[in-house]
Formats: sequence, structure tokens, C-alpha cells
Amino acid sequence: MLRYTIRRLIQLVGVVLVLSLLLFAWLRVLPGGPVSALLGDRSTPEKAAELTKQLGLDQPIYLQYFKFLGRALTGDFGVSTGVQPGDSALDIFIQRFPATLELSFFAIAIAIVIGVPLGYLAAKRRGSWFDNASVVGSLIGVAVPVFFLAFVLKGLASSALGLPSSGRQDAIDATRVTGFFTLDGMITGEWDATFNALVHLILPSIALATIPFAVIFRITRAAVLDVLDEDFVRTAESKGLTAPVIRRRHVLRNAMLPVVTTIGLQTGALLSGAVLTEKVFGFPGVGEALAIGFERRDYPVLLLLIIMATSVYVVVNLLVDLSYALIDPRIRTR
Amino acid sequence: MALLEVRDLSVVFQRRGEEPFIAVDGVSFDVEPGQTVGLVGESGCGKSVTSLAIMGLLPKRGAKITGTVKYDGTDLLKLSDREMRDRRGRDLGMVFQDPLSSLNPVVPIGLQVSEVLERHRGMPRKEAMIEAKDLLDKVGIPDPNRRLKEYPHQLSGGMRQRALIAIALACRPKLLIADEPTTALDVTIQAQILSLMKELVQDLGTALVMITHDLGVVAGLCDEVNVLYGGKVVEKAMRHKLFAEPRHPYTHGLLASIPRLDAEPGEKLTPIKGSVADNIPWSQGCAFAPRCPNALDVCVQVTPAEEDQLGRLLRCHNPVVPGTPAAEEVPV
Amino acid sequence: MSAVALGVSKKEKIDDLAETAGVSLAASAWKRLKRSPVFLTGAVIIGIFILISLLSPWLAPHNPSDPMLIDQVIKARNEIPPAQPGHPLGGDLQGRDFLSRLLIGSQQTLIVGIGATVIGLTGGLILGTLAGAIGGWVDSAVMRIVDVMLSLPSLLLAFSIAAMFARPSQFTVILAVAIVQIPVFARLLRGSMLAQRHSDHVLAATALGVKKGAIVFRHMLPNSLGPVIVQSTLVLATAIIEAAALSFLGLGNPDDRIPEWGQMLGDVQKVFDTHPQLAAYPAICIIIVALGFTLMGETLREALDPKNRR
Amino acid sequence: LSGCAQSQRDSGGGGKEGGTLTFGAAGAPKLFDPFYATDGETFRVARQMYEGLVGFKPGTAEVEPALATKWESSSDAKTWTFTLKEGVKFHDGTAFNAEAVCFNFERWYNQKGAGQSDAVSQYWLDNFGGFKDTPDKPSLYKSCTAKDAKTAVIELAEVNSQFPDVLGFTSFSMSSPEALKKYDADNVQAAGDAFTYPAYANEHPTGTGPFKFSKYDKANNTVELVRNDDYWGTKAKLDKIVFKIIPDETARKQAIKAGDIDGYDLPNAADWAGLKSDGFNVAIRPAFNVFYMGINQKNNPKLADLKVRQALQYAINREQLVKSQLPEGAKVATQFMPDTVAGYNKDLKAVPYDLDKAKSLLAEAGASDLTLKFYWPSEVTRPYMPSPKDLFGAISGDLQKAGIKIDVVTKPWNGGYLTDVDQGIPDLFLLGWTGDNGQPVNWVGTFFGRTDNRFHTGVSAWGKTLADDLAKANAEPDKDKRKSLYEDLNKRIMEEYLPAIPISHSPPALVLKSDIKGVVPSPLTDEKFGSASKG
Amino acid sequence: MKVHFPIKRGVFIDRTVGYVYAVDGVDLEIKRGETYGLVGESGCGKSTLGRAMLRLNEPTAGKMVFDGQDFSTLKGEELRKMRRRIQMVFQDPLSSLDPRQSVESILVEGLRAHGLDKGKESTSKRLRELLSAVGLPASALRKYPHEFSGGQRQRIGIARALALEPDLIVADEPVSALDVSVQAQVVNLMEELQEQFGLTYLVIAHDLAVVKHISDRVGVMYLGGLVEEATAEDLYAEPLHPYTRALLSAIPVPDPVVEDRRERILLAGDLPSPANPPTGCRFHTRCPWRQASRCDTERPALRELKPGHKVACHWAEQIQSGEIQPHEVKPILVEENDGLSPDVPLVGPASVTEALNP
Ligand SMILES: Nc1ncnc2c1ncn2[C@@H]1O[C@H](COP(=O)(O)OP(=O)(O)OP(=O)(O)O)[C@@H](O)[C@H]1O
Ligand SMILES: Nc1ncnc2c1ncn2[C@@H]1O[C@H](COP(=O)(O)OP(=O)(O)OP(=O)(O)O)[C@@H](O)[C@H]1O
Ligand SMILES: [Mg+2]
Ligand SMILES: [Mg+2]
Repeated sequence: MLRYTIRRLIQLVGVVLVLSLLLFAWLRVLPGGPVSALLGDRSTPEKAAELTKQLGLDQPIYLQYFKFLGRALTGDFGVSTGVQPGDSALDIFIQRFPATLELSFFAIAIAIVIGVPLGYLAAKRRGSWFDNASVVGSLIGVAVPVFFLAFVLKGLASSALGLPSSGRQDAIDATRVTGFFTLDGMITGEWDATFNALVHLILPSIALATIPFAVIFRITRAAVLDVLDEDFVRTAESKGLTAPVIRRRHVLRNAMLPVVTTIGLQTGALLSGAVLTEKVFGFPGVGEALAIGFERRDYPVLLLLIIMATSVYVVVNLLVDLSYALIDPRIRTR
Repeated sequence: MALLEVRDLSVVFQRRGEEPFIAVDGVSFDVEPGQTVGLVGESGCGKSVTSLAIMGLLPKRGAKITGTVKYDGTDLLKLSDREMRDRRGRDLGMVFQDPLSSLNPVVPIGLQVSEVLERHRGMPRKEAMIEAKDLLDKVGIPDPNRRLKEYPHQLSGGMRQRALIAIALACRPKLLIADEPTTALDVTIQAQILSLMKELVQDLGTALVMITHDLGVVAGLCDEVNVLYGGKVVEKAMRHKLFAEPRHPYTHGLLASIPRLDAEPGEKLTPIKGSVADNIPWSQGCAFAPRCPNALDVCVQVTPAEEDQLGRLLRCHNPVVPGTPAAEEVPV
Repeated sequence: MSAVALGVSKKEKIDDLAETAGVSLAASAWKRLKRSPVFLTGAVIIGIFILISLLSPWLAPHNPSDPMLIDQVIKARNEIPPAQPGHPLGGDLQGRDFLSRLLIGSQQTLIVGIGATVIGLTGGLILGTLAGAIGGWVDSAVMRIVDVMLSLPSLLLAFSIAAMFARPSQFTVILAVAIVQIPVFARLLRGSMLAQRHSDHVLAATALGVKKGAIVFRHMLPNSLGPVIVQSTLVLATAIIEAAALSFLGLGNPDDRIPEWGQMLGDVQKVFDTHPQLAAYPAICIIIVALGFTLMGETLREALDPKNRR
Repeated sequence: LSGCAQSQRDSGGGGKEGGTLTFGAAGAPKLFDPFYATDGETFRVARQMYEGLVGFKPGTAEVEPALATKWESSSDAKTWTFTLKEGVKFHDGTAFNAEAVCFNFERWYNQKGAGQSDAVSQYWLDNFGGFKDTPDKPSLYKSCTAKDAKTAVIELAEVNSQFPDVLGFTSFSMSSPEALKKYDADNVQAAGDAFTYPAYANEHPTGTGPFKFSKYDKANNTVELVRNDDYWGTKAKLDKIVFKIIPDETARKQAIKAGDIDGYDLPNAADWAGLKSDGFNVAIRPAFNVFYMGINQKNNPKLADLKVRQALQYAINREQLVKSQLPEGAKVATQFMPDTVAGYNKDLKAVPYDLDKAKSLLAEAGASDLTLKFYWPSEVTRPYMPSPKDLFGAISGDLQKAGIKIDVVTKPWNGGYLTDVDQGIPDLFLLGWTGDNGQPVNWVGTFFGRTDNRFHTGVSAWGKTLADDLAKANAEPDKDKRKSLYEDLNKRIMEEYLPAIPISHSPPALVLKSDIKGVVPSPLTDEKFGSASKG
Repeated sequence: MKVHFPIKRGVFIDRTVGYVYAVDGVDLEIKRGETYGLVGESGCGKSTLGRAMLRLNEPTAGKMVFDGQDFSTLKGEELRKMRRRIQMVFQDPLSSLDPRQSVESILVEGLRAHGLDKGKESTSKRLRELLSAVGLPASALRKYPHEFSGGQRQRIGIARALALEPDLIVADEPVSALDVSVQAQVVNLMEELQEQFGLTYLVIAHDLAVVKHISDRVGVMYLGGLVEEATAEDLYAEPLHPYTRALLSAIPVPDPVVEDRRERILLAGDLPSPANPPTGCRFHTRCPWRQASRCDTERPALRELKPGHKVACHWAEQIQSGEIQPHEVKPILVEENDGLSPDVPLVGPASVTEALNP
């Protein structure tokens, strides 16, 4: 297991290097970029040329890349030119990552809390109208563009329920400890700050939850259906075990294996949705930074955030694999 | 009174938008306490469905069960789900064909054995585990202490089947149903398992319903043998009688098509022609008629009834006369 | 006498065999599908969608890029042309007939969906076949590429690719969405090809002395296509939705003379609250069509799943 | 505009004391040191904390005294003597005096290394030229002497019509010499793609203004300023200003409706009416910009033909465009500057929309079959160009009606658009200009003052003439003469050269909640919240 | 003949850390026209050996001489051409037939591969011949494998092998998946075809009764090695190897009289893992006749004890003469998966999640 983990981590380093090289080359080849971001519409060809030289952007790409790598090793990934101009890309990530984690946590929690029981019930009543309705319903969840749903939620829910529809917290005095606003409030006892942050999370996390919900629902349903057909469930029945024991120990414990994996994978993939959701809700997380980064072609930020997103995604997948091994003795004991 | 009395048991599968399918068609047999009864027949003849029907394990939806299954006088088919749960595992045990898929892959063997003790004998977990260990020991699993904590995939096929037997016998049921318990195993392992079962059944005085397609297994184990074809019992007799003088053309044909280890060199096999795909429905005559070398016109017109012939039940219009060699296959 | 009875029934059987001859696997899956109401719903939706998109040049009442109602657009008062005779859905922000744009939009949407799927599928087929059929270091190399591509959340990868194009267009949108699907298809195909490689019927073909290429293309590939077809159906839906997301992030096709639903939806984010219809109509169209494809894909998946083939 | 006149700077005396103003900013401020600032979001924050020697009269582009109470120039207009306000202190307690003034000037003049970059000291480079150690790039600035505590004398290298107006730019605000030294203010570094700034710019901006820097909560995207209780003038009424960064325009609108913010800048023109009817105060600033369709004569020889360019002008229905796509108060442009700039030619009339004329002109020029590569920028809105896509749609639609084929190209503003325009790749493009001050050289001079400009006027013979004439006009010391020279030039540009087609002047707006008083909309977006009050 | 499947593990690059000794040093000879039967427990390497003979698995070591020609060194086109002469029949009749091809194209494929389909007429005639030889109607040509019963499918598989007029047919458990009544049909069919076409068979099966019935000579395999080889009658009449004895005694006979009389030699424990085979005699862990010396240290060679009867046991003579008596054997633990099973590679970029989420 340890060897496996190390191997995967080494692979991750490889992926990150390849990816950073590709991204870096891409950013350098593209027109515009840092120079035009810095000069804006007051730019003239000469000014641009001079600045290009000054920033060393006229050197061969591989040289620039090595320089970049060297700086990156010291934690310097460059400075934002569009998202938070002047801030170091790393700072932007560090500030925003907790926000996205908070949002993802709530989104995935919603998806699990609704998806798993619903999937179980649908499987139990396979073929019933309830089953069909929830299957089609979950498919609609997949068919709705996330950002459109976010807009609808923002328009309808926020005006009808008065929920805040932008930002992460109102401009209230709150002490920052961990960067997780909900936690910070609990730590410092500023309950209003926690509450305020929580309220801000409601709409975006619902919007973000739809796709993981649909996926978790369907996997749960399929897994439970599969397990219900298994011989060992029949064995358990032949032992005369009570229904709750069979459900817990024999059905769910097996059905949860793919579900747990899916949950992990969906958590890793949430960032895609977060780009759209955070943008709509003006939620200052990594996703929003990416969205703005794409819009304003903030290459240093894009570079770092994409690499970070990749690493997080790969690490989450690795954790999923490891946890799978932990919960599945067939793999654990190998 | 027989321990188990199966009368006219029929199972009809009805799926939406499909023709109903009669998997078991009026099967009757008795099992006396301590007796071993065999159900033999080829794949798809309804052996497993019969056993599942007795255990009340067929799906509630889509399967229609008729007839009676009297266990110790109570009709199991009339019991509620709760009552049936109380009996399964306690009064009736079952061993399945595929030992790997029949064990829960993510639950340790020990718990899979002990849970049935906890359920039916109200033992606390600790005690049940100790008992489970003894059980594993009894079914011949080496180092049972260690195996308690292991998972099914860590055991070999034979050991898994032993564990399944331990589970089925944990509460000392009066009746054990074994559905092809050795089909998935190698001959040397099969021999181990069969002798183990024989031993246990004798020791505990358990009645055994042995389901198999292997006539050899039946020959060595069962007191009474039921031969199934297309969901109906076509011949039933005590084993010596059945093997010595098979009367139904199907039984006769089966015995003739099995290569025997003790056969003379150069002996020819006499197969039954065709396959079950050629069957006609029982409602229109004898299902076996199209494959039967003894078939008469009446066979495809009238469903043969079950007849008692000197302690042998037979469902045939034109049984084999004892002593005739098997008919040669007619080339198509 | 017994021979008579037998002869008849045996003959019947053989005739029976002859009549029902030639039901291929695909045909039997289709038979199952035909009965599924969910599949039929999806199929009807997609049928109508394709019909509309093919006929849209004739169905559309006006030229979708003609700002014929421009004098009713007054940004200063946030007014756009309302529904009126001849323009049942009114006009858009540039005074173009909205209904015509929606109708013509179906065509581009179909092109985006099909284009992305075909490109993704082709790329995936090539990579997957290489990996699955040749194996060895080719397999390793291909799978490393696939790994790198799969190390990024898919939509993020699409965004990154779309942002890479210096000059965005309909084609770059299609390409961005398609490239993301390549590793998915490749891995899917490789998986089932590998399984095929050790299957008995492939061994049998090898033993027959059938040439390697023929084995790959006649045996392994056709038998591996099931999940790929299912995936294609699902990708059709994904492509349309992702194209919209790209537009929303400003990475879509900037030329809106010939509209596309995703683009129509992504471009009007600024007026979502004041002119919701501009977003709602294309959104609803997208949802329905994506649902149609998804319903088809999911039912196909179930129909092709050997577990359901009893 | 009329409403604004009433709320003059000191008329806010009636406003309520205290409270927090939360302002929705579209982007994060890059830094807080105004000297290195280049963008509006940064200036907006800096403007509240800093003051320069001169300022602009609220609501206009005219200069008025600020930290200097008065100034006079020598007869050769090269030596300027500023008399400073007394008793002024920086936020850190350092006294403001002539030495501080000279310290600031010397700091600007002595930028080194990365500090000399166009991207860093842009305003200095544009207005004062080079630095002390760049002899090849001469500077307008020569020296500064503190004659006494309240008198600073600044010597210029040559005459410049924009001096001392330039000193009103927020960039040239006075910083505390102590703080500058303490926080290593000049330590700018080029790092990879961008520049990093020292602690002074990031955490310790120290000016003399009515508000002081409090904190920048990056996690919550808010910048907080608090009242400077030691302010020399009328103290601010607000306790606090919070700039809440909400990048999405719609999100800002929703935030003000939800009461999360008290105001924001540059609302979408389409929302003005709605906001007003919701009871918000939409303060419309005087239009101080120009939007034009750039023509590049270099790539396409047909475009070097005046007839073709005129045809383009006739083909665009500017009247319609302004009415349908631009905000209230927008006007069709008759020339490349708004009427508030000296040198504006009142006699010029907008060329009317005339499709037939356009077509016949094209036919005359033999260009009936013209295909043009027309660029529009995505990912941007500018005050002069509120919705580039729709504007482009309208203009390109008009051109297509005249039979011109359009090859549509879009690039993100910072992702290739500006670069391509600079490199002369498009045939037609959309761009504009927001003025820095009321001097004509800031307008036409910027556009056509050189032959290698964006329009590549150098391709035509008149390009050089125009550039020379513009230089001559700028060098004319007499104000009135200069004015008439420009008027004449404007006429010639429009009628004889037509290097590009001016389209419109659009007023940008600022939304505020109705209980926010005392904010005066400025054509230079130079709004100060020192006079504002809430409730 | 040896076939070792490498087990790969590694942090960075795959290193081979062990082998599955699926077939480990087997020598056998099949004479023209005879039927050679191979029996043994599941996993003992029968299939692997059979496949290696067709070069469907590459042998790790060893040589295979077919009709005087070294088959094991052939490559590419030569190998492909040679394949015509050795054909294979598989255990699972359904999975060995491509589900997407009609019977016709399944049968034509081999002909085409060797340029034997000369003209429509002759091909179609040949197909009919083939079908009638295996007892199927000509109408079967246009149907698909899943439309047939198991026995019919196996007939198609045989027809496919026959199509190329091979000399040797390797039949890997040709009847194990079939019902007993159908099994006899196929066994008879194979015998008939052998007579008709002068075929040579290598029949692999785990059912000794079937093997004995059909074969002229029988080889018994245990854990990758051949332990005994004799003519069918000799083997049954006089099994020399302890394993063969146990095997013979374990097979149930459908005759209660015999069954009641029989004495069983019950083997203790399970078949050890081929990845980690016991030292010395592979069977010593389960052998009731195991001796203190030699058995666990020295691997017995296959030696000819009697003409045509070979056995790989150190003590065969003594056992036969009754000098050594069987004794109780304690079963030892057999690790089913000791972490070296190559079937389910956990290591590698392929993760479990990959398998779950396409
Ligand atoms: N749940 C079910 N729904 C529909 N048909 C079923 C179901 N279970 C079994 N059958 C059918 O009933 C028939 C009898 O099946 P059964 O499993 O009893 O056969 P069997 O004798 O046990 O065969 P085998 O030796 O293969 O186990 C088969 O044709 C089978 O297809
Ligand atoms: N491709 C392979 N890679 C690694 N190990 C293999 C491979 N194929 C077979 N083995 C292993 O080699 C051993 C022998 O397998 P083989 O299939 O030859 O056994 P068999 O005697 O045919 O068994 P069965 O009766 O179950 O068919 C088994 O342990 C198996 O797991
Ligand atoms: Mg069964
Ligand atoms: Mg095998």
C-alpha cells in the first residue's frame, strides 16, 4: 500500500511537471498576456516591446520555463495580472482555497445526504413510479447547465427567501484564524460570523450539488441493485437474519464501496462546477479566481491554480483509492 | 410424519410483457428426519427454484408459488415474512453452489458464522465467536482462530464451502438443503466436502436435501432420489432401485450417456439426442417426448400422470423395460 | 410410430430455427429498447430536435442575423423588442428575431454536439485501439497521456483548452469539448479491448491464423464498441452543456451571426434578471435536448449491460 | 448633471455623521501607492487617502488648489512656485511641507530598475518623460527646491501646456517621506510576468487625505479605510469606507439591491432606468471620452482611399446606434474629442447615415467587393464602450448592409486584442479613449501625434503633415491661438483625412443608494468620499 | 515445456518479482492419430500447457516439435501458416464464439485466413459439409451463436476447428460446460470425427472419467508438472502415483453398489498456489504416502516404470507393493492470494476508481 502510494505520488509529480510545461508554453505562445495586461489601452508597440524585454519574455521558452521552475521551487509562482493584480498567485490560492473547500464540503454534503438515501429507496422499489421519477429527475439535474441553475436560484431563491446571493460573508468584523469562515466564527465565538458565512453558502452549494447529487444517486441505486442480486444476500436471507441487519451489514456495506469512490471522485471534480457557480455568486474561491483568470487572461494565476487543481484532484483520487482499499478487505489484504 | 412434505409445488415466473414461465411444475416429495433425499436433473430443470421456494427465498414479485411445503406440520408457504425469518437458519439451513459469491466479501468469516448464532440462539457476540470457532474447527478448517478474522477471498474454494456448511449447520437445523454444494469444486475437494457432509448429517441427525446434477454424487449419498425434468419429477425411487433399474427413458438415457470410470474399454456412450431446447410444454404432453427413444404418439398428446409402481414413482407412458440396452441415437 | 411423432416435432423445430434466423445481438438489444418508455421519450425528443435542426432554414421566419427590430432596442431604458406580430418571441439585444435565432440555433447546437462527439470518439478510438490492440510500451505511452489528461477535472480541462486558442470560434469550442472526451473514450475502449484480448473467441481467431489486423478490426473492436456507443450518446449531451459553459466564461464562439443555444445562453448573463426570456428559452431547449440524449444513453447502457440480459 | 451642481463639496454640511459606506468595486486594487497605480480600481481607493498639490474642481476637469494654496510661474513658464497649505500632517504624523514635496518629486524622478518600467511608473513616463539616470529619455522635471517650509519651487526642462494640471492626477499625490523611507517604497521588482511591490504600496499607504488605510481582508475581498480624525480640512463624516470587490457586474447590481453595498461604479447602461425606478441615485458623469472605429490603412490598400473611409462613415447609422445601444446622455461624436475640451470645433456636424452614398462611394473607389477583418474585444467593458459585442453587432450589421463582407475576429482585451491592434493586424477595430485632462493634446495628440500610430496614418502622405501640425499646435504657447489651431485641425481630420471614424461620447454613471449624499460625479471619475455622508 | 507468468511489481518501473509456475517442465509426446488426455485439478496448468502448444501463450522455455518441425521457433507469417495444422476447441462454447458474427462468417474466417475460400460455390459447399459433419442443419449458417443451445455451440466450435483440416486438435475441456446428456453427444461426435478425418487429439479435462473414456493415453498433471502418464486402461487399473490414486478414488460413480464398496483416499487440504509451489515433490504437502526423506527436497523426475507407464514419484514401487502404507496428513494452510496473484494488478496507473467510473 505504501509503495503504491509513493508510486502514485511520484506519478503526480510527473503529471504536474508535464502539465506545468504545457501550460507554461501555452501561456508564452499566446498573444497578449502579462504585457498587455500591464499596459492596458495606453499600450504602444514600443512600450510593449520594452516591457517584454524587461520581464524577460523575449527569451527562449525553455529558459523561461526553467527560471519559472526555479522560482516556483521557492514558492514564487508569479504575480496576478487580472484576478487580484499585484498579489502573488500563491497568496491568491492560499486565501481562496479554504473558501472553495467550504463550498465543496457543503455541496457534497447536500449531495450525499439526499443522494444516498434516495438511491437506496429507488433501488428497493425498482421499477416503481418513485424509482422512475427519481431517475429522470436526477438526469434532469445533469442536463441543466450549472450556471443557469445558479442564476435561477440566485434570482428566485434569493429574492423569495432573502438569502444572500453574493460573496462569502458580509462586511462584518470577523477575526480570521483558519481562513474557513464558518470555523473561524466557532473558534473565536463569533457566532454571528459563522451564521453569516453559512447563510452565504446555502445557494451556491445547492447549485454546485446538483451534478454530484445526480451521480451519487445513480451510483447508489445501481450499486444497491447489484448487491441485492448477489448470492451472499440470499445467503444472509437463508440465515434468517433480520431485515435491518441484512440492509446494514450485507447490502449497504457492499453497495457503499462504489458509492464512496464516487463521492471521492465527485469531490475532486467539483472544481469544474465551482468555476461556474462561484462566478455567478461572486464567491471568492479558487473557482471564481479561475473564471476571472480565464476572462482576464491572468496567466500566472491560471497556471498555478490549474496545477493546484490538478494536484488536489489527483491527491483526492489517490485518497479515494486508498480509502477504497481500507474499506474493501479484498484489496486491503493484498 | 415426514419432516418435510412438499406437495404439488409449482413456481411460475411472470415478468411484465413476457410469457409466464413455469420453472417448477407440481413437484412433490417427502423428507423423513435423518434421511437424505436427492434432487437430480440437468441445468435449468428447476432444482434451485424448488429449493428456494422451500426456503421462501424467491423474489416476492414476479414469482407465483402454489402447493404446500409442510415442515413439521406447518405450511411454510403460508407463514409471514417474520415467521419465515425465524425459521430460516434455525430450522432450515441451506448451502449454495458458488461458495465465493455466497459469502459476503467485506464481512469477516467469523462474523458471518456468528451472526446466525446471535440471531437465533440469542448469544452475545463474544460467545458466538467462540462457538463459531468450534464450528469452523468441526467442519475441518485448519487454524480456525485465525480464519475468524479473515475474509472470504483469503480462503480457498474448499475452505469457503466448509465455512458455508458451518453457517448452515450453526443452529443445528433439522433440515439442510444443499444446492449443488460441490459443483464448483475439484474432484478431490468434492470428495472431502461430500464425506464431511455425510459425517455431519449423520452426527447431527439432520435431514438433507441434496441437489445436484451429478448422478454419481447421488449414488453414493442419497437414500431416495428424485429425477427432475423440465420442472417435474419424472422418476422417484430409492437409490439402489433407481440405479439398478432406471425405468424412465430420461433416467435411463442419462445413465447411458455418462462415461464411467469402471467401464470396459471401448464401451460406447449412448447419448440422449437433442437438448432441453427441444422440449414441448408439459401441458401438451410429455416434455421429454421429442428426445425420447421410446416416444409414442400419445406422448405428444397426453401429459403422463405420476404413477406409483412398487415404491417407485414414474411419470411415463412407455417406460423402459428393465434390462434393455439404451437405444442408439437416430442420426438426424 | 414413434419415429413419426418425432420426425414431425423435430422438423418443426428446425423450421422454427430457420424462420427466426439471424437475430444479431444489436437487434435483440434494440428489441428490448423498443419497449422502454424512457428510451422512447429520449428518442422522440432527439428525433424532433434533429428534424427541427434540419428543417430550420425553412422553419425560421427571418434571417437570424438581421437586426430588423433594432429601432426597438433602447439600451438606455433597457428595452428590447417585445413579442409582436411576425415575431412571436420578440427580438434580442441587437434587435434580431428571437424565434428565428432559436430555430437556427438548433442546427448549430446539433453541429456542436455531433462535431465534439465525432472528434472525441475518433481520437479516443485511435488511442484506445492502439493501446488495447498493441499493448506493451505503446499501451503504456498512450495511457500516460491519457492519465495526464484525466488528471484535470474535465470541465476545467475544456476551459483551459478553449482558452488556448488565440482566435476562438465555433470550431475551437467543438475542439475543446472534444479533446476532453478523447481520454475518456480511449480508456473505455482500451479496457474492453484488453478484456477482449484474452477472450476465448480472440484466442480462437488467433489459433485459426487470422491476421492480427483482422482480429483487431473484426473481433476486438466491434465487441468493444458497446460502452463506447453509450458514452457517445452521453457525450452529445455533455458537449452541448459544456459549450454553453464555455460561452458563459467568455471562451465561446464570438461570432453570433449564426447562433447556437449554448452561445445564446452564455452571452446573455448580464441581462438574466431583466430579460430572463433571453436565457430561459435557449436554456430550456438545451435542457430538453440534453435530457433526451441522456435518457437514450442511460437506457442504452442498461440494455447493453450483460447483467440485464437474462 | 444639474442635480450635481447643488451638492458642491462643502454643501455636505447637512449630512449625518458616522456610518460605513460599502462600495462595490469591480476589481481588487493592485496596490495602494498612487504613484505606481495605473488602473481605476486602484486610483479610486488611493484617491480617498491621498491629495496632490493641485486638485480638480468637483464635477469638472478644471484645476483648483489642493495642498498648494496657490502657484505662479516664471515668465518663461519653466519655474513654478507653489505655496503650501500649513498645518497639514500625513497619517503617520509627519509634517507636510516643502521638503516633503521635494522628497516626493525626487522620489519619482529617481526611480530605478523596475521602477522605470512603463507598466509601473506609467503616469510619470507619460507626463514627465524619463528619469534621472535615463539621459536618452529626457524628463520634463528638472529640480525641486524647498525655499522655506511652505514654498516649493519646481523647475521644468521645457514649457508644457499640461503643467500644473498634471499634478492633479492621483498618481502625483503626496506621500509621507518617513513612511516612504520606512517601508522601502521604491523597491519594485520585476518577477516573471509581473512586478512585486514593497510594503509601502501593499500595507502602509500614507497620505494626507480624509481617510486612512485600515486593512485589506483578502480572504473576504474587502478593503477598509477609516476616517482620518486629524484631517486638516473638513473632516469626513463617514467612519469607514469598505470597498467590497465584486467582479461580476450583475452581482454588484444584485448586491446593491440586496443592501449589501451602498454604491458601485459603471453600472450597465441597460440597468440605469431600472435602478432609478428602484430608488437608487444613478449619478451620470459628464461624457469625457470618445468611442471610435479604428481603421488600419496599412493592410488593405483600399482603406488608404479616403472615399472608402468616408463610405464607412456614411454606412454606420450612428444616430441609431447611440439611441439603441448607448446609455442616456450619449451623443454622436462629430470629432475625436468631447465639447468640454479646448479646441473642440463646434461647426463640425455629424455626417448623416446614408446607405446609398456609402454604396456609391464604394463603387467609385472600386471597392464594392470589400472584405474587412473587423476586430472586437471580448472580456471588457469601458465607459465609452459599454457592451462591445452589441456595438460591434450593430456596426458590422450596418457595414454588411453596405455590401462589405466582414471577417469577425474577437480576442480578449488582454488576451490578444490590444496586442493585435498595436501590431496592426485588424483592418477595422473598436477602441476609444477616456481623457486625463481638458487639454487637446491628450486627445488628438495621443491618437495621431505620430505616424506609427494604431491607424498607421504614416501610410498616407498626409500622416506626416498631420503629425507635424499637431506638434506645432501643442507647442503654441498662446492659449487662444492654440485653441483655434486645434479647431482647424479637428476639421481637417474629419473632412480631409478621416483616419478613423469617431462614433460617440458616452457618459459613465455611478450608482449610489439614495441615502448617500455628497458624492459629486466627476468626468475624470475623480469622486471623493470625504464629503459623503450616509443616512 | 515451461510457462512462467511473470508477476510484476515496483515503485517506479515494473520489476519482475516472481513467477506463476503455471507449467513447469512438462515433457509429453502425442502420437499421430491418438487421443491424449490431460487431467488435473483446476489451476494445475492444463489450459496453459494446451495454449502454449499452440503458441497462444509464449512458452518460457522448451521446445515443441510438430510433425518434425520445430514449432516453437516459428515467427510471424510462418507461424500463422503453421497454425492451420493445429486447432483448438474451447471450454465455454459461448465465449469462444464472437457474439457479433454469424456462424457463416465464423466458419469462413479461418478459410479466408489461409486462402482456402476459393469461390462462392466451393466455400458454401464446404460450409455445408462442415455443418453436416457436426450434425447441424445448413440453416444454422445465418444465425448467431447466442441463438443456439450449448451443445450446438460446441458443435460450431468444432466445425470451426475442422474447417482448416488440421492434424491436431487441442480440446480444452470441450464438454465441461455441457449437460451430461449433451456431453455424450459431443464426446461421440469427437470420436466419430477422429475416425473420419484421422485426427489427433489432445483432450484436456478435469473429469477423469471423460478423459479415460475418450483417450488412448492419459497424462495426470499436478501443479504445473506431469505426475503420471499411461494408457487409459493401465492408469485406471494400476495407478502408480499417490495423486492419481486419490483422484481415481474421489470420482463418484453413478452406481450405488460400487459407491458403497469403494474405499476413498481423501486428500487433505487444497492445491497450493502455483506462484509459490512446494519444494521437492509438489505433491508432498498432501501426500498420504509421503516419506521423511527426498519427498520435500528432491523433485522426482518422470520415469518409465513399466513400458508406456511413466510416473514421477520417488516411492512408486514401494507404494505399489504396499511396502509404504498411507498415513494421516494434517492439512496445511493454503494462502489463496498471497499477494502475488497477477490476475488483479493493483499497482499501476489503473486505480480501482478507474474500474468503477468509466
Ligand atoms: N428469478 C427468476 N425469474 C425468471 N426465471 C427464473 C428465475 N430463476 C430461475 N428461473 C428459470 O427457472 C428455470 C429453472 O431454474 P433453476 O435455477 O431451478 O435450474 P437448476 O435446475 O437449478 O439449474 P442449474 O443446474 O443450472 O443450477 C430456469 O430455466 C431459469 O431460467
Ligand atoms: N495470463 C496469465 N497470467 C498469469 N497467470 C496465469 C495466466 N493464465 C493462467 N495463469 C495461472 O496459471 C495457473 C494455471 O492456469 P491454467 O488455466 O493453465 O489452469 P487449468 O489447469 O487450465 O485450470 P482450470 O481447470 O481451472 O481451467 C493458474 O494459477 C492461473 O492463475
Ligand atoms: Mg441451480
Ligand atoms: Mg483451464
